[in-house]
Amino acid sequence: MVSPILLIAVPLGLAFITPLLGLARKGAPRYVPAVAMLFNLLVSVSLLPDALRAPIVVRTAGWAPPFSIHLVAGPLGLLLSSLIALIGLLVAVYGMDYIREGATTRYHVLSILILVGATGVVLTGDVFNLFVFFEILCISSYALVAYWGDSASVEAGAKYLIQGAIGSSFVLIGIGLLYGAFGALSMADIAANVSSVSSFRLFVSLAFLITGFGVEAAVFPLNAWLPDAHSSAPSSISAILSGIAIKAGIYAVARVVYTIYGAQSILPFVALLSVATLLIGEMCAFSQNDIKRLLAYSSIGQMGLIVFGLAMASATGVSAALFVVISHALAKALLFLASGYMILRTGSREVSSLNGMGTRMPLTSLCFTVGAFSLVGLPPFVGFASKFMIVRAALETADTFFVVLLAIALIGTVIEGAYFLRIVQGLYFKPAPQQAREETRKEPPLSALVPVGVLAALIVAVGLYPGLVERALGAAANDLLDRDSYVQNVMGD
Amino acid sequence: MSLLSPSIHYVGCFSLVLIGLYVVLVKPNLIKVIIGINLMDTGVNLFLVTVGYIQGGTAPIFSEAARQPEGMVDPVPQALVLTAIVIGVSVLALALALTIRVYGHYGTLDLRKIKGLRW
Amino acid sequence: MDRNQITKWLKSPAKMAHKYSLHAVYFCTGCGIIEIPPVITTRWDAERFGVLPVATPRQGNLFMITGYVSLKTLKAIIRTYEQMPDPKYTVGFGSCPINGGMYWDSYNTIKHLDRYIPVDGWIAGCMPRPEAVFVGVTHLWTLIDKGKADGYLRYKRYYAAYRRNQEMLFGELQWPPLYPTEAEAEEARP
Amino acid sequence: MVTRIIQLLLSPLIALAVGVLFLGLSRKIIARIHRRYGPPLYQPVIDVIRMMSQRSISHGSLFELGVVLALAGSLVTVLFIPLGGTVICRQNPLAHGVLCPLSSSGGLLVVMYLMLFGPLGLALGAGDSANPNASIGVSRKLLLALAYEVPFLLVILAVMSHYRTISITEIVARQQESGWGVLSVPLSAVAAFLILPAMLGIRPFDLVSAPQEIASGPLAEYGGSYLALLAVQKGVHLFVVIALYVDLFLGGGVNLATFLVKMLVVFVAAEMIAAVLPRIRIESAVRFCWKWPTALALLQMAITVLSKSV
Amino acid sequence: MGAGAILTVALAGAGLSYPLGLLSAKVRNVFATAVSALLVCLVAAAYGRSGEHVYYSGFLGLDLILRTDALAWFFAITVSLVGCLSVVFSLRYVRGREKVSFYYFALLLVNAAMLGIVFSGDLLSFFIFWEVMSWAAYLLISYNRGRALYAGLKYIVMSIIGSCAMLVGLLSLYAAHDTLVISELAERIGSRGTGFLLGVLVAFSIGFGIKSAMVPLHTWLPDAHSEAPSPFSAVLSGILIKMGIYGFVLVMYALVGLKLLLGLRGAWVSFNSVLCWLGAIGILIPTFIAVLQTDAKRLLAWSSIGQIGYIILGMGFATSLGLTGALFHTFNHAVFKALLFLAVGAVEYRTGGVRDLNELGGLIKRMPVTFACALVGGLGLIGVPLTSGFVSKWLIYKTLIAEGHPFLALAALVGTWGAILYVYKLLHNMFLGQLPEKYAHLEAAPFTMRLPLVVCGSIIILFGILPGIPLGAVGPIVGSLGLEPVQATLTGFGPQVGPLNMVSIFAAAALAVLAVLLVLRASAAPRRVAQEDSYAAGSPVPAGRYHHTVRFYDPLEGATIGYLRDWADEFYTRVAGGARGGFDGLRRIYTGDVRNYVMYIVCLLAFLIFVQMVWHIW
Repeated sequence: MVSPILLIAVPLGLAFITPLLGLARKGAPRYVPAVAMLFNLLVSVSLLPDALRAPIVVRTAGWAPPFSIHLVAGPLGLLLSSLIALIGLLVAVYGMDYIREGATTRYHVLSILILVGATGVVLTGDVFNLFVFFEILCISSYALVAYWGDSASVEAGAKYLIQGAIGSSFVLIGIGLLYGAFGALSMADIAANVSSVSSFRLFVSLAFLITGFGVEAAVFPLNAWLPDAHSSAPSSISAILSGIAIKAGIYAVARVVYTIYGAQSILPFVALLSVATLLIGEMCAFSQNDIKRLLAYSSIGQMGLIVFGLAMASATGVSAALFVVISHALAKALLFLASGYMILRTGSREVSSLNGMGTRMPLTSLCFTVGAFSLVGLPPFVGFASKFMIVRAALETADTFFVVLLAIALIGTVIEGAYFLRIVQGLYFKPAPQQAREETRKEPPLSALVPVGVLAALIVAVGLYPGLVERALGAAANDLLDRDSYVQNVMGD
Repeated sequence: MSLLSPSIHYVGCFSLVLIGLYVVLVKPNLIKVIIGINLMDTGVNLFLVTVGYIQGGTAPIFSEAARQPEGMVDPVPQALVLTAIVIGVSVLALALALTIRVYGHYGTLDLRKIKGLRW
Repeated sequence: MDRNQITKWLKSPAKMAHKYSLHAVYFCTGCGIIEIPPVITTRWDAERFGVLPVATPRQGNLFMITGYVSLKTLKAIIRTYEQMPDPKYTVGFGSCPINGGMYWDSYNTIKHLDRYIPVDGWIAGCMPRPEAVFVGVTHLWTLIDKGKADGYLRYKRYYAAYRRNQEMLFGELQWPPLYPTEAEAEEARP
Repeated sequence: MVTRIIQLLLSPLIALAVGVLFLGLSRKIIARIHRRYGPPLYQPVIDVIRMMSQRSISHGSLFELGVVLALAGSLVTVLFIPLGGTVICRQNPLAHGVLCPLSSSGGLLVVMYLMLFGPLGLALGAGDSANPNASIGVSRKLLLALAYEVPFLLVILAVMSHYRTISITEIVARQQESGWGVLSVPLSAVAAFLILPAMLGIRPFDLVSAPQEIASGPLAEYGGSYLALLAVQKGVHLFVVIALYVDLFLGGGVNLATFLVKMLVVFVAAEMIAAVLPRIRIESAVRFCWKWPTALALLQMAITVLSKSV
Repeated sequence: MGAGAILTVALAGAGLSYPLGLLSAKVRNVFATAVSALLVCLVAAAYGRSGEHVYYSGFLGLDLILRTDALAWFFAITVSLVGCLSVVFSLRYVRGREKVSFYYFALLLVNAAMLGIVFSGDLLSFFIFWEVMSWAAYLLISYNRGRALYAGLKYIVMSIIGSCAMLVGLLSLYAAHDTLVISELAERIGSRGTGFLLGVLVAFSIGFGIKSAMVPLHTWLPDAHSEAPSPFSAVLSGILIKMGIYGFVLVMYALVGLKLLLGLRGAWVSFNSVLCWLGAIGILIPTFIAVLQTDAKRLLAWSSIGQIGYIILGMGFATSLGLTGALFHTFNHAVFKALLFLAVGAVEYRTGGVRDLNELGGLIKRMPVTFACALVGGLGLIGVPLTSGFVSKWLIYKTLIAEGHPFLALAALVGTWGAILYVYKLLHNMFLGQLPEKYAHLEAAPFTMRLPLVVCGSIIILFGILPGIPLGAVGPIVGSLGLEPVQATLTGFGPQVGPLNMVSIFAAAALAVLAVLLVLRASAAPRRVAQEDSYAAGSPVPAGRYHHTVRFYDPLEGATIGYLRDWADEFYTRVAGGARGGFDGLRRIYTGDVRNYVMYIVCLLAFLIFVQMVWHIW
C-alpha cells in the first residue's frame, strides 16, 4: 500500500524540480502539473477503498499522534483529495496550452503548490499543519490571481492578499488560544479533551478559527475577495479556486466545528449565514454583466448551499453537502474552463459577448450548457442529484427552522436558473456580436476540449448514476460527524 | 498559564494586534495597510511565544540531568512561530511586490482610488 | 284577391311575386329623393304594394334613379345595376334622368340614361308627386304582366353595345364585364 | 315509430309556417301602430317566392354553406323544443302527446348550443362575403349575443336550478303540475322578456342588420335564394325563441293550439314594444343587457339558490 | 414491459435524431417521423395493460418504477398522438432553418419526457422526467429567437419555481412516509394529519398549476405559446400543459384519494372549491383577454388558459361526471388546440411568418383545407354539437348544475360565448373577408402540413358523433380512481346520466341540411363573383383593402380593456423588476474598498463573540 504522505510529498517535490526541468528543456514544465496530479489521482483513488474501511493514519518521525505531525487519510480526506487531483489534472491539461504568456514555469509551480496545499489541508490531522498547508494554498493563489499582471488582476491579488492575511492572523490567534488551552495541536487530541475547558474561552478560539478559515471558505460576509479574485485570475486558476480552494476552506471550517469542537449548537447560526451567503451570491450574480464575475458570485451561492447542508448536522445533510461539493467542483470547473477560451476568442468578458457562441464553438458551448444545467439543478445532471439530496435532508430534519430556510434557499435556485439559462439562451439563440458574424466555427485546442469534455461526461455520468459516489459520501459524512471514532482511530493504538 | 491572567505579555501582544487591525481598517494607504498586517503578524507571533512561555523557565534543552521538564518553556510554540514568521515574510514580500505593480497601474496607493473591481 | 289573380299566381308565381314584392334600391342622385320618404312612410305607405326600400342592390329587384345623373354618379349607377340579381327593373324618376332636365346643357350630366343601362320605365315630373310614383309602379306591374319589363334581358343581349357606350364615356372600366362581350365570346370560340 | 317520424316532420313545418307568419304579422303590427295600412299578412311568402326566383350571386362555398348551416341549425333546434302537449309518463314523454321529437337526445344545454348555429352560420357566410359591412354586422351580432346571453344564461340556470333538471320536457311537466314559471321564477321571466327583442333581433336591438348604417350587416351581400332562406331562418329563429320562452315560463301548452296562442301573445307584446322604440347603438345595447336584465336574473338566481339550499 | 419499451424507443429516438441529422437531413426526418409514429402504435398496443416494474434500483437510495394503467395510457396516447402530428407538421415547417437537428432532438425529447411522466410509477422519476420536459421545452420555446428568448426565460423561471414547490412537496411525502412509490404512498398517505396533507397538496398545486397555466400562475403561457415554433406551440398547448392536469389527477385522486381529499375542508372553503373557483376565474378572464388579442397565436394561448379552466373546474368537483368531463376535455382540447396552432402555423409558414390578425384575410380562397380544419377545430373549441368538445363541455356543465353551482356554471357558459367571439375573430380575420393582394397567389399548405390538420379534424368529428369510443377509455380511469364510472353508450349517455344521443342529433342535422340543400338546388344556380364585386355603395372596391379587422370587437374593447389586463403578470413583472433593483442595490455592499472588506471580517468575529456572550449559543 502506498502511503498517503506521497500525495503531498511527490507533487511538492515535482513542484520544486519544475524550474530545473525548465532549465533543461524549455517546454517541459507545462507537463509537470499534469503528471503530479495524475499520480495524486491514481494514489487517492487506490487508497479510497481502504480508507472506507478505516482511516489511514500516517505518523511522521515515528511519534504517536498527540505529539507528532500526522496525516489522517479518512474517507472524507481521500474523497476530497481525489476530487482535488481530478480537477487539478484536468486543469493542468487545460493549462498546457492556455498559459502561453508570462512566467509560465512559475505558473506551473504555483499551480502545483495550490493543489498540494489543498491536498494537505484535507489530509492533515494537525491544526498547525492545517494552517501551514492553508498558507501554501493561499500564498500561491495570491500570486496566481495576479498572474496576468494587468491592473485588475494585480488589484484583485492585493485585495485578496490583505483579506487572506487578516484571516491567517485570526487562524493563528485561534490556534494559539487552542494550544494555550490544551497544549496540543493534534485535532484528535484536542477533540478528546474539548469539553474539559470552560466554554467561553474555547468559543473565542472557535470564533477566531471560523472567521479565519471562513475567509477562504467565502462564507458571507467574508467573501468580498472572491468575485475579484476569481474573475481576475486566469480561467484555469479560477477553476481551481472555485472548484477546490474554497472547498478546502469549507473543509477546514467543517473540521474545526465538527471534529475539534463538536460545536453542533452553533449550527443554526451557521445555517442562517449560509442562506444569507446563498441569496447574496445568487442575487449579485443575477445582475452581473461580466461572465467570470457572474460565475464567481454563483460560486458564493453554491457555497451557501454547501454550508446549508453541513449546518444540518445530520448524516444525510452532510453527505448532501459533500455531494454538492463534488457537483459544484465539476460544474464550476467546467464553466470556468469553457468560458476561458470563449473569453480568449472574443476578447471580452461581457456576458453578451458569448452570444452566438453555439455556432462558433459548438462543443465548448454544449459542455458549458451541461455545466450550467447541472448548477441550476436540472436532471439528468449531477446538480439535480445533489440538490435533491439537500432538499431531502432539509425536509428529513423535520425542523420548521430548516424547512423555512430551505424555502428561502430554493428562491436562490430560481434566481440561479434565471441567470444561467439566460446565458444558455445567449449561447444558442442570440445573434453573435457584429464583428464576430463572419467568424467560422473554431474549437479550442484539444488540451482544452478534453478536460471540458471529461467534466461534462462526468457530470452526466454521475448525474445518471449517483451510486458512483454515494457510498463514499456516506462514509465521508460519517468521518466528519462521528468525533469519537475519529479520535479513536487517530489516537487508537 | 491562564489566558486572562494579568500578564503584561498578553496585553502587549493583543494591543499590537489591535493596532495593526486599526491601521488596516483606517489607513487608506496600501503600504500602511501592509504595515498594519505586519504589526498584526508580529502581535500574533508574540502571542504564540507567550503561550508557551513560563515565567522563569529555561530553554527546553536537556543539557543537565537535574533539569526537570516542568521548568522548561514549551518548545512547540517557538517552532510554530518560526514557521509563522517565515510565512509572514513571504506574504509581506508578495504584498510589496503586488504593491509595486498596483502603483504601476494606478499611479497611487490610495485604497479609496484603487476600486477597479467592485460590485 | 279575385279569381283572375289566383290563376295568374298559379300560372307564373315568380312573375306575380316580382310584381307584388318590388324591393327598391333608391339611387338618390339628386333632389328627386325628397319625394321618396313620403312615399314609403305613413302618408302614402308604399309597403302595402310590397314596395320596400332595401339596403343593398343584392336584395332588391327595382332600381329607381331619382335625380340628375352626373358622370361620376353614372359609374356608381352602372355598378349598382350590375350587382342586382336578375330579374330586375329600372325606373328613371323625374325629368333629369330622362333628358337632363334643367341640366340639359351641362357638360357633366348624362342626358340619355338608357344609353348606358336599360330603363324599363320613366316617371316624368320635376318633381314627380308621390301619386306619380304609384302610377309608375302600377304601370310597371302591367309591364311585368306583359313581359315587357325586360330591361335585364336587353342588357344581357346588347351588353357589348352598352359596354361600348360606357367605355366611350369613361375609357377603360375598372371592373370586368358582367357578361362575355363579343370579343371575348369570339376568343372563347376556337 | 310512425308518430315519431310524423313528429319529426311536423314540428319543423309548424315552425316554418308559424315563423313566416309571424314575420308578416310583425310587419302588419308595426304598420298599424304607425298608422299605415301595411302589407298583407302573407307578404313574406311573396317576398320569399320572389327572392327564390332571382338568380343570386355567390362569393364562395362557405358563403352558401353558412346559410345552409344557419337554417338547418334553427330547424334542428325546433326538434328539441316541446311544442305543447301534456306529459303523462315522465320516463317516456314521446309516447304521450308531447310534440318534441328529440326530447331524449339532450336538453336545455343542447338547445342553447344549437341556437348557436343560426348566428354562427350566418357569421361564417357573411365573413366569406368579404364585405366590411357584413363583418361589422357580425361583430355586432356576436357582441349582442354575448350581451343578452349573460342574462339569458342566468335565467336558464335559475330555471334549471329551480326545477333541478336540464330537460325541457321535464320543466314543462313540472309547470303544468305546480304553476307556471312566471309565478315561481318571476324575476327571471321579466328579465327574459326584457332581452327578448335582443334575441329576436327586433327593435330596439335591430342594430345587427341596420339597413341604414351598415347596409343590413351580415346580409349585405346576400340576395336571391340565400336571402330567402335567411328570411325563413329568421322566422324559425323567432319561433324557437318564443317557444322557448313559453316553455320555460308559461307552462308550455296543453296542446298545440294553446301553445301557439301563448306564443302569439308573447310575440305581439314584444312586437308592440319594438314598434315604438328607436334603434339603439351596440354599446347601449350591451350596457342595457348587462344592467337591468342581468340584475333581475341574478337576484332571481340568488333567491333560487338560497331557497333551494335552505 | 410495455412502458419500458415505449420509453426506450422515445428516448433513443430523441438521442439518435441529432447525430442522424448531422449525417443527412432526409434520414433524420424519416427517422423522427417513424419513431413518433411507432410510439403511437406502441402506446395503442399497450391498451388495457397494467402493471409496475422497477427499472432503476438505487437512484439516491430510491427505486425508480414504471407503471402502466388506464390513466397513464389515456395521457400517453394523447401525448404520442399530438407529438406525432407535430413532428409530421414540422417536416416542412422547419425545413431550411437553422439548428433543425437540434429542433427534432428537443421535440422528441419533450415527447419522450412526457411519456416518461405519465408512465412514472414513483414521484422521483415523475419529477425527473418533469424537469427534463421543462428544460427541453425551454430550449424549444427559445428556438425562434427575438422575443422568444424572453418568453423562454419567463417560462423556465416560473417552471423552476413550480419544480421547487413540487420538490418540497414530494420530499415532504418522502420524509413522512419513507417511500416515493405512488402505490405505496397511496396506502400510507392517511397516516399524517390533514394540515400536512394540505401543505403537500398546495405545494404540488403550485407546481402543477404553473405547468398547466392555472390562473393566477398562467403568466408564462401567452408569451411562450405565441413565440414558440408553431408545431411546438401545438405540443405546448395540446399536451405539455396537460401534464399539469395529469399531475393534479394523479396527486389528488390516485395518491391522496377521494376520501381524504374531500376531508380537506375548513369552515368555509375546501381545497376542491378553491380549485373550482380558480378554474372559473380562469375561464372568464383569460377568455375575454383572448378576445382582445391581435396576434393569432397569442389569442390561442389565452384561449388555452381558458380551456384549462374548464378542465380544472370539472376535475375539482371530485364527481365521476366532472372527472369524466375533465379527462375527456383534456383529450379534446389537446386535439383541437393542436389543430388550431398547426393551422395558424400553416398560415404563418405560407405567408412568411405573419400572424398579426390585422394583416391577413381571405385565405380561405387559397388554403381551403386548412380553413375547413381550423373551422372544425374552432367549433370544437366552442363546443358546438357534433364535435367532441360539445360532449366534454356538456359533461362539465351537467356536473356544475347537478352539484348546484349555478354561478360556476354561469362562468363556464359565458366563457363559451367568449370562445365564440375569439374563434370567430380568429377565423374571420385570417381566412374570411378580403384577400389582400400580396397573398393573391399563395399556395395551399403542403401535404405534410395538411395531413395532421385533417387527422385532428376527423378525430374531433368522429368523437363528437360517437363519444362512446373515448369515453370507453375514460371510464376505467374514473373507476380506478375510486369513483363510479359514467355509464356511456356509444352514441352518448343513457337516461341515468341525462339523455344525450349524438347520433340522433347528427341524423337530424344531416336531414335538415339535406332538406335545405334540396331547396337550394331547386332555385337558380348562383353566379360566382370575384371578391372585388362587393357592395360598396356603387364604388369599385379596392382590391384587398376592404377588410374589417382592426378592433373587431370595438365596443367590447372600449368597455372592458381597462379591466381585462393580466393583473397577475403585472404583479409578477413588478415583483421581478423590484427584485432586480434590489439585487443591483445589494451588490453595492462589495464597495471595492478593501478596508470595508476587512471590516466585514472583523464584524463577523465581533458578532460571533457578542452573540455568544449574550445568548450563549454554545
